[in-house]
Amino acid sequence: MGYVAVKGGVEAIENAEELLKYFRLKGGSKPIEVKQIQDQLRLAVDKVMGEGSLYAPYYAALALKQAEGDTIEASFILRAYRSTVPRNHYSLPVDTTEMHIIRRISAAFKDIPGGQVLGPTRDYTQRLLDFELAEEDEERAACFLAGFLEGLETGAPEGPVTFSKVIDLLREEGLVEEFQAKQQDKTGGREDSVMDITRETTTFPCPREGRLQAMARGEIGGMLAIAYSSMRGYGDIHPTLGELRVGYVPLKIPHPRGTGELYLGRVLVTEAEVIARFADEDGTPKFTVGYGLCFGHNELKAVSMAILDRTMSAVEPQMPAEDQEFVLSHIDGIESSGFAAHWKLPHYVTFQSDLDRLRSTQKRKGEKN
Amino acid sequence: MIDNSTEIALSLQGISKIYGPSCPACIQKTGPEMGTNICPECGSIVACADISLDLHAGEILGIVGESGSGKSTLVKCLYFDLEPTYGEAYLSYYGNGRLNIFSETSQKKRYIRNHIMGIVYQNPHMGLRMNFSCGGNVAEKLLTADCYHLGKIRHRASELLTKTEVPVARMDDLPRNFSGGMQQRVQIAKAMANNPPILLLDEVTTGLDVSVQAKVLDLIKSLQWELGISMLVVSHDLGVVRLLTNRTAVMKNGRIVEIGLTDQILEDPQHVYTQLLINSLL
Amino acid sequence: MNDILAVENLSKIFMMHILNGKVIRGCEDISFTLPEGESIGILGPSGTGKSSILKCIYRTYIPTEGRIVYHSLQFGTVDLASAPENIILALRNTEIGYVSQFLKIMPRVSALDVVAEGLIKRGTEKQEARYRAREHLTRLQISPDLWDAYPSTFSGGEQQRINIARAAIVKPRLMLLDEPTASLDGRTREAVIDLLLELKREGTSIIGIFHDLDTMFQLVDKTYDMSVFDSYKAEV
Amino acid sequence: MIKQIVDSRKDKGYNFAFIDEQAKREIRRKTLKAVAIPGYQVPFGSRELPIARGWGTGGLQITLSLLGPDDVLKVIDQGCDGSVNAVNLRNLVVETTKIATTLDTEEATIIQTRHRIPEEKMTGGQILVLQVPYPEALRIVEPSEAKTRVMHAEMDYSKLWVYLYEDIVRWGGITIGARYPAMVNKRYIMDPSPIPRWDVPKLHMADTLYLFGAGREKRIYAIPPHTEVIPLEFEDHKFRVEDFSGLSCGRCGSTSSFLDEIFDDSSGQKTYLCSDTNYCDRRLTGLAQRKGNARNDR
Repeated sequence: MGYVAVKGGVEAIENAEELLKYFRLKGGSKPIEVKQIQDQLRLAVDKVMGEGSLYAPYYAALALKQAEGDTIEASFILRAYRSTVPRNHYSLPVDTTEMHIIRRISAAFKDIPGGQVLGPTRDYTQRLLDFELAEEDEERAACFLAGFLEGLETGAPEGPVTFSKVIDLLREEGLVEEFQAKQQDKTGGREDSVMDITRETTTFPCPREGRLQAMARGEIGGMLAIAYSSMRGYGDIHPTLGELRVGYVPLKIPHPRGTGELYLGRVLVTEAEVIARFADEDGTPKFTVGYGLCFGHNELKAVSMAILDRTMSAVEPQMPAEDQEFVLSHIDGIESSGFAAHWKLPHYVTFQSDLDRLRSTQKRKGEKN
Repeated sequence: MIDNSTEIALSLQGISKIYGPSCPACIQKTGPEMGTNICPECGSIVACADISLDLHAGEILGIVGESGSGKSTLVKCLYFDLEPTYGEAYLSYYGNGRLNIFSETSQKKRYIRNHIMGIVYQNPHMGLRMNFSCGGNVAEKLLTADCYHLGKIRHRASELLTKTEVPVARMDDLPRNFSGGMQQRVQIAKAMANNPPILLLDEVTTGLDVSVQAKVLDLIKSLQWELGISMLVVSHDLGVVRLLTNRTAVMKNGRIVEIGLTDQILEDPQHVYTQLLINSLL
Repeated sequence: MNDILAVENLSKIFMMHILNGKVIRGCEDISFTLPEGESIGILGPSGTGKSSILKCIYRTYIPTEGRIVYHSLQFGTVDLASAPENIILALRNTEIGYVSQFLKIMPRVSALDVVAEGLIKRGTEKQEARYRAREHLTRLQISPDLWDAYPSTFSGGEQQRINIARAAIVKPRLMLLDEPTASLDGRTREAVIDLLLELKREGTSIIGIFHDLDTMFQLVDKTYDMSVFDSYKAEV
Repeated sequence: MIKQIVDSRKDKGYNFAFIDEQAKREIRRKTLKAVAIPGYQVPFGSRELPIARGWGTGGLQITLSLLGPDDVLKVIDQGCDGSVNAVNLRNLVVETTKIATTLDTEEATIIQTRHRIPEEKMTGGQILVLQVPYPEALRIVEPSEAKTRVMHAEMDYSKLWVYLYEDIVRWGGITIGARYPAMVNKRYIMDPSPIPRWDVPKLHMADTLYLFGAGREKRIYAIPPHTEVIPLEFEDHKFRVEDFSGLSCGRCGSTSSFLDEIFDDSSGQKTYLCSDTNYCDRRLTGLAQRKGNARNDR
């Protein structure tokens, strides 16, 4: 009878775990190395770091291996790991003009100070299946690397390391809105401190820093869909990509013993700034902007985030993308996937209760007729 | 504060509603003399400014003006749908007329909305929940009065619907499927559910067919007649005001330009704008 | 006997803003008194502002200058030219009646209810009020076929009698009559005069404008002649 | 070097009860607040756990932050200790605390549960922690959290009442099965978590402290002992629990417990069994001999 099957829970779970391992390995190929995932599935790793909310490329790669490539599952594993790691410091604010750029483009101007840097991108390639990759082996890879690096200067860069931002140039001309001082952020905000969404619950209206934090760890699919709704017509954001940059930024903390700053290392981030329709909040019409920044190389996410940052600044939301509560409550991949998956759990009791209601209603209706 | 001796049901004192940053010039540089309600200095919209008037017990007071004159804004402020920028309002039925209702807590405001004032909006979607049955809409108000007996609720709802000439047979239908005139009747039944002494009517016949308009107006008149409810009737239509009200305030660019007996407003208008309005009457 | 009403230097001038500030004279420097229970007829050619005087007293017009001192039961002495609107409304409800040449009332209300309305407003039972309304309608020779019909469909003469019945039924202290018999034939006019005389006997004071002197002299105790007044003003 | 870190992690014990002490303290503080305001949903900084959101992380965080080394824990899902998710949650607690667990309702000091309250009356020394998917009872009539918070603040509950009114008008009775809303302490309407209606009366004037945790929605709320909990009902349409009249447990014969309806593979017949498995077992084996032997599952 069913009763016994339920009792067998402990064993069933253990067996399921074994089976999982079997399915991962049953093809008999060489076990994939974590380092290989970290190096060669670079963008998947970046995505997992972003949604897992932890900058740890090796662990992200490990999680990807464990999750057999399911990025949401891998992000979940990384997120859970993250909550066991003590938080020792808050970093100092990062100045992204200090970014060591690998890619930088602006859709607003043909020429920008410092120049457009195309960097590693598939944007202008034809998306044809590359059968040569099937033949790739260590020898060919090494050969390519040697050839590619030959004659390249790989030392410290000369010239300016920092580029001023396109938005800042426009701002100097008075064409773009100023940074909103926190007390002027009409959609919520505190003057005295920065909220930390991992330590306190988001309530609405949520201050901008909270919105940005939630989006930085948001799930790209969800964010893209909502941002897309706004660009497509459920909203009126017609953005111009002021600047998109990908590169390494230095992380520093206040020196724990003594004064000054302590350099910890650098992280790869993607930053997007979109320019949207103008407003005249302070009397002078100026372009409004949206901002996005996320871990790793993830351009779609940074752009979606920047658009949603802009849409959510609406004081009286009309469209889903403008409604903070709607956006922020539904973009966290760990939460949404967990809840969507929980329907697989037994619901015998609630269903029994529903059955009781249906039967009694049917009975009532039957008596009536 | 209301001086009770004069039987004032509702007293409005200096109510203003300004959208935008607002500046010291806002009030001075807008209004009928300036021909605008947009402040030339800061661009704020002065939807209504410095509105003071008394609604006497049992009286129907009309507020007329073109769209954008601020009349609906005023009513929405009164019903707490909007927060006035400045101003006070007192109800003789609340706190002995000594409490400015705008500075009460939102819980108390809700009480006032459910028990002391009823509202009927131009758009039935504002006043009705279209996914609740017509009886459910009335029940929503009754349930705020701690009546938790379904039979009694349905009895009272059918009473109200009969009074507003909605067929009781349609009590369990969704108002979504009703005609505009019928939706307004349900709205009126809902607004009157807890016998509020004050009713606010915001362009209730606008957009209805003429014959339907007439029936709704007759209903309002007869309710006032039978129950002695004090009413504030907002309309752009002088015909409506003539039919229903004893006194009328005329609004233009967010200000009251003239207030007087309705027949006086119609036959001896004082303000240039009122004269224009009367003369454009068909 | 005490005066119920004293009109002192009453003037009404219309400022037509929309006609570039054109000024239209209503009436000018009118003074007269009315002892309680008496009636006065206002005489004069058309266009001299007779109706303006009545409308100023009823406050349908706002007087430009002068005072209209009314001794009310409810509020004591009241200047109708400047009293607050709620006082005016209260007096209209209980003490001052006005019969215009035209019927201006709620559409889609039966003749019977139009007449009964004033009584019901003052607290008379609906049954009783309707009974009294029927009496008045009978007396003013409105055919019973019409009692349940809407007066907007009636002839001019019928409407005028409805108007009078409506005002008379409440027995006001002061009755303002603006050509109440203009559209009536001989027989119905007699009925109206009879009713008004009865009111007068019961204490109602009347100020009236009449298109025929016959009717006027049956009703009034004295007259106020606007044409004399006009020529007098011209001489000065 | 990375290899070393991985190795050290693999066997390194996590903090007692997984969550760091600072976070536990915050959760306890929020729990105290919840106890102080019966039925009010207290927001808390919900931590990520190695259990998926929606799978009991709210209840688990309360349990983990309350557990001490001497506690005896029971974990049930659908009334059953052996249900897969209950096993998974219990495993996590045991791995990170090594505390004693039990199947016996009477022996437990803390019971974490999903969808059921045990049939046996619990005592003042016990705490029942319920896992909550939707902490907001008003969500069925209002999707916006910002708005429902205001509705609670103003005790503006007429919309939910109308929902019940409409239900009766449309269906002849209230159709809410589980998650039946109740008024707590005459102040807050509360979602009792998806327990069947059968269990709702157990919340009223109980000896036990009930704690409710919603991890994904980041809310904690509570019903302290001896608190009035009244399911919403009309004077002429009373609240009713599930009807099992004429039915009994096919195993222990109970006629006074919540029953699961089960299709028997072999016979093709429908049978009924106690949803609370421990209750069923105790009825079968007799109560006396099982008393007082808490055991460690692992």
